[in-house]
Amino acid sequence: MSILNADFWIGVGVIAGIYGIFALGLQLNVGLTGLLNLGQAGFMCIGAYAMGMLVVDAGWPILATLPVAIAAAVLAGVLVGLPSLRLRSDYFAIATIAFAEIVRYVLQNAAFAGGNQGIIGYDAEWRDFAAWASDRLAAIGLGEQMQLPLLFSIWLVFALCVAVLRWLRRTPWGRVLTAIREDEDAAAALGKNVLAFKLQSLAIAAALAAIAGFFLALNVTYLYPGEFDPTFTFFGYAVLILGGFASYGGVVLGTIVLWTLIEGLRFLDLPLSSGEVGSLRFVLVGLTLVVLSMARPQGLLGRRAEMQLRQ
Amino acid sequence: MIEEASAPPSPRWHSRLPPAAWLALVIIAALALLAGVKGPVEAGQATINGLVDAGYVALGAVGLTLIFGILRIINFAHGDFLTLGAYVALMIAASGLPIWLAAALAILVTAAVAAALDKLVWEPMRRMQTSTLQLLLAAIGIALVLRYTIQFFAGSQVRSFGQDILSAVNLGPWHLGTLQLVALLAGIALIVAVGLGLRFTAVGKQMRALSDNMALAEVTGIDTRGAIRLTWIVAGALAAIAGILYAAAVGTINPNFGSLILLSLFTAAVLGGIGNAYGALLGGIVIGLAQEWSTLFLNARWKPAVGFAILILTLLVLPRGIFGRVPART
Amino acid sequence: MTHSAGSPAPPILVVEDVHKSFGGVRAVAGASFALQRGAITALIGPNGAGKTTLFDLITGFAAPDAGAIRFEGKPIEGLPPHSVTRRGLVRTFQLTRVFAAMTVLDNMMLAGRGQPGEGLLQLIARRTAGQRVEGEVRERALAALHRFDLDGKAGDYAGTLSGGQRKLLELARALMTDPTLVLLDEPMAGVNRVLGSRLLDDVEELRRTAGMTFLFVEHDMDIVMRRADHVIVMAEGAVIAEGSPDAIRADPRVIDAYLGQARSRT
Amino acid sequence: MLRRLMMGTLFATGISLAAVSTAPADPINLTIGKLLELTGPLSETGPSQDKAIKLAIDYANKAAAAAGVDIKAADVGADVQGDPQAALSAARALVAKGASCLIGPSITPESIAIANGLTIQKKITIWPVGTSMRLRTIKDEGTIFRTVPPDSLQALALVAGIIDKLGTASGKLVSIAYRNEPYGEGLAKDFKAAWEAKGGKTQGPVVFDPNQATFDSEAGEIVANNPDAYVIIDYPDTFAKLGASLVRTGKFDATKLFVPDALAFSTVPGNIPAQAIEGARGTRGGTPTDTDAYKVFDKLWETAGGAEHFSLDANSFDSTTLCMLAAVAGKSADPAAIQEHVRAVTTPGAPKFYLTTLSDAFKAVAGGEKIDYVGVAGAFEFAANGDPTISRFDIFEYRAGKLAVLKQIDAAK
Repeated sequence: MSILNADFWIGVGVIAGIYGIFALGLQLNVGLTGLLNLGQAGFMCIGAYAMGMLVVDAGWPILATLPVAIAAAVLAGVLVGLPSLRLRSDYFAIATIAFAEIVRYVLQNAAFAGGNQGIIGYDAEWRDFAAWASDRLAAIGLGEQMQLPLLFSIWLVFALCVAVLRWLRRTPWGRVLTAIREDEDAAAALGKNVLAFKLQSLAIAAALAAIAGFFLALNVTYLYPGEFDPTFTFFGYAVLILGGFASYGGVVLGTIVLWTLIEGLRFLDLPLSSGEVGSLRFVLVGLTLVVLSMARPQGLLGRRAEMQLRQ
Repeated sequence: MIEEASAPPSPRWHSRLPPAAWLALVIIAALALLAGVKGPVEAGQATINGLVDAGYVALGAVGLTLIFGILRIINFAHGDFLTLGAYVALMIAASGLPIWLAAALAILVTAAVAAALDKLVWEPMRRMQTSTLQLLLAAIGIALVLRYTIQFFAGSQVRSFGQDILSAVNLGPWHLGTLQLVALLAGIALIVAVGLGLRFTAVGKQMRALSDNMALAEVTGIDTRGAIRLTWIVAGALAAIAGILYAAAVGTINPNFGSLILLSLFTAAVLGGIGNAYGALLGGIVIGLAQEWSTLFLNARWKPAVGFAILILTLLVLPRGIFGRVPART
Repeated sequence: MTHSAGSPAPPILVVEDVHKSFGGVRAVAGASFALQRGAITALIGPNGAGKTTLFDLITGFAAPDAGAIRFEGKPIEGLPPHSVTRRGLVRTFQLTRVFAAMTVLDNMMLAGRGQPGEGLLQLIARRTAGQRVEGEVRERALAALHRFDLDGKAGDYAGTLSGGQRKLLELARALMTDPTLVLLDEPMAGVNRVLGSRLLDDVEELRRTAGMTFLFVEHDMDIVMRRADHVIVMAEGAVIAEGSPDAIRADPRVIDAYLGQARSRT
Repeated sequence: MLRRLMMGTLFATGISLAAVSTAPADPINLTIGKLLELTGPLSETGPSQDKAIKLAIDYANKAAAAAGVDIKAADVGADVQGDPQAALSAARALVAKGASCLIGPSITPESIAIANGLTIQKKITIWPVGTSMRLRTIKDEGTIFRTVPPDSLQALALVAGIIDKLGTASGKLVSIAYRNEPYGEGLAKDFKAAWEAKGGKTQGPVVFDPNQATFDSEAGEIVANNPDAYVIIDYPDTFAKLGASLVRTGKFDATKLFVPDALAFSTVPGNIPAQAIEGARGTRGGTPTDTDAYKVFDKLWETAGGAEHFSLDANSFDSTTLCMLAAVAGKSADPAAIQEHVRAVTTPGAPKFYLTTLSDAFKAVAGGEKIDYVGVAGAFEFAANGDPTISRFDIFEYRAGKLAVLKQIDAAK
């Protein structure tokens, strides 16, 4: 059964994990703060490029670049948020998408980051590590699957992020975010600096996007601007809404379900041309999204009661 | 509606001159300046190109802004309605019918699909009082279904209406494509018609009432279901017209084209002020002119980035877009 | 006219010639008054008189086009809402605004001031202090809920409360911010009489025991006359009269304003 | 039904012939993976790549059967979506379905993701159609073969082609424009350097976004200053739009236009306006003899119906054929065996075989001979890095909507 191929599903797990970390940031913004951030791909792009440039141009060790990549994305989050968070939510959404597109076009057209040719060759250290790890895994019979070290790393970080975010949610800090989501004016009237909390929320989401970008870069081994188009953000939203509003567990489930669906459909064997199967695959993905959004409006793990209360 | 007021207070001039007049003044001043710096021929040609851009974008943006303004749905499927209109027209025209008839039928079909989707998806979701986000997911899903159903039947290769896209109208040293001119004029005419319809017809007033307050409109006895259905039909028809004009005048399309220009449509709609038909036109003009004027100074590769930068800068000054109201309160 | 009361203590809040327009509509046009410390003042006026806008201007939800607002002697016009609240001036809303998908207890605890746990760095750096404060805030919140007879609802979503209970919760929540001046926007609207008068009893008691000052908007003249020490009347964005309830009752301008309102309504 | 019968007969004849002529070898059941752009930004290229690979498999299967060589190839396809992550996943799906070599993908980031993430380890050959030199910055351990000429060589060919027309480069102004993608950017950069090294002048480059609605400002800039030639690096779908805008400027002269291989078609697609391309010249990897092979390929293409010609479909066709020949040479569908024997079927100096003599080629290869197979798009004597060493390019001109080869040049000189 070719559909049971381990390499293939490890690869799907890698993608699901990357989108999962990416969507955690969206969940923090949308599900817990009420910020419709459509610029997440832009933050991811900044994080990934910061890593790539520091390794290739400045010769940094790859792990040392991660904090800087996160810091760069956080800084971008603050710079974008300061003016745009004063806008009404729908205008904010469009402003963030505009920001993300500007990031992409600048990287494509300015000379400093390789333009269309992008950045390559930053992953040597990672490959050494992966080879070393593969040797260890070989001892338990898992040496053939070269992407396993990446899969483990991504899901370890993913789990860690989920744990931290779940803890944060139960702190007074998380309580303020929830209150802002529910009614930001009432929160302001109770002495909460709404803008500051929104900025923090956006900055943390940007940090998560940067981490996702770091792993994305390791997975594709080549960074170029086209990788970071808004489609990435839209699929991030699909993960989020599918899994359930305001639920971090939902993000985990949502990303597994969505990517199992999208990638699993590659094994759809029908007596049709490649082009027709290619189209049908996304027709089915689309239908699933529509049907799920109607049949389970709160998402897989969302709470219906909470959703209704918010109306 | 405290939230409405938390936006920074509008500058004083805002209340004295209508924003459209200000915009016209700014554009004329900028054009004069450009003509002085770069010469009237180049500046004029860039301006014409910008208006052509605006024409394409504005008509698509009207439907988007109606749906968003009235129903609060960020309709990510709108671009694919443009594609649907264009492809249905292509398929009907391929069967030998004259192009105008094919176009008319395609507009009907697209409007019918929009109405059917309202019945099948949006109305049930409205009844369940689904959140904006869930509507967003449904819209993403519908976008995928439409785009790839079209691709399933028509294939992904490029298609063309085969209209004469070479003929040009020459106005002194300036020129623009004949079909581009047709698309531009048709776009402006339709937008004005929509604007007048919203203002003066009974249904138009109902739609505006819905946009202000859905619950209140319902209580006051407006047939909300009918008005909503009609909104979808109008949006679908406008999208089809936009798609057909675009496909005919640009010359070459593939099933992605609608989704690829969706962001430009959003930019124009938001820049003009969500929910305002004329805003979509003005937003389109601002983006179009800014992008084409930018080519006088920058490499054309920066055009898309210029459009988004203009959007952000405008929102910083006018947080509700050009026509966005800062509502009066009691 | 604002200082005609001639009380020896300086007023807690002074509003001076404040103006505000929205897109050409003059919502507040030259309003001036002062609030006496420890008093319960009613703000009345026909619909559209600018009362809620005035609340917004005082609490930072809108910035005045012109004029000055001083709280405890310091200017506060144009400050953001959270800064105003932190100085001890808190408000409620005409349409109650509870955090529907949060529990009643969380609604209360949110409002507690000075919580180290609300800062990302302090969450780690001042972990123990944060936990201690969290405990204290919880105690205070539960006590306040008990006082307002809401302790049975502490674990419920606030969105499940009745209209009257929401009003109580909003007041209780506002008090969690340790205010010295409380602005209540139509606290009685949608509340049954028994509950409403409970609420006002509480207000009076808080004034007596904690020395708090209250300004409230109310349409029910009976309640205004019985509960307020002082009444301010607004019409068309300006203060047209103020004084004791009895003086206001007899003021022809007030009657005029209300009759005009009544005429336009029919 | 009839066709199947005929195939069956052919096949049976092949088996009986094989039984007679050579010792019975294990039959080779080869699965060829198609990495196709079916959705996403490049989806217009998918159908023609798909068709090219299928035609190649069909044709080669028949040729092998006719030669009595016991190989049967089948195809599996997957969508790379214009996205490296998806491309990697697509490649894994194809390998899971048994693919031994992978034809495609279209863009270099996809190729690199697939190579690093999968095929290098599994010694599976991939045959991308991207031309970026970036591909050669990774250690592919001999698994990546390209039948498309890399940018650096083609830039030299373009220079030679223009000099051929203008007589000299010295002092001549060339207006450069490209679609904002790695392909155009790389080629334009190399061309500019080469042209200026010959004493020529350039203006631009005008860089255009393929998704915009109007190209009029760009067209105006391209024709500004009445240059001696234009070099426009583009794909057919965008050029259909840009071409119309160029004509509308009223200043455009198609006979001054030079295009690279992505705009080389035996027949110009119908949606490209004739005035935009008639009389234009271009370069593409050349064949050392007459282009009989191209005529056969073109005929196959027309007979099959379906997708129109798109850029580089001949290259995908050739890659598929080479993969099958290599499998026969290696006597196995094992990926590593194929990889080891690619050079055995493209050996410089060995007897040459063409599409028209593919059957003979199979026979020779099955007999253990080394051959030099020359494809539709040219000869592929692979350099050490797996790129074609061919420096021979066609200079062609569009006449009445058809491609006519004017001459051949050696770009390396």
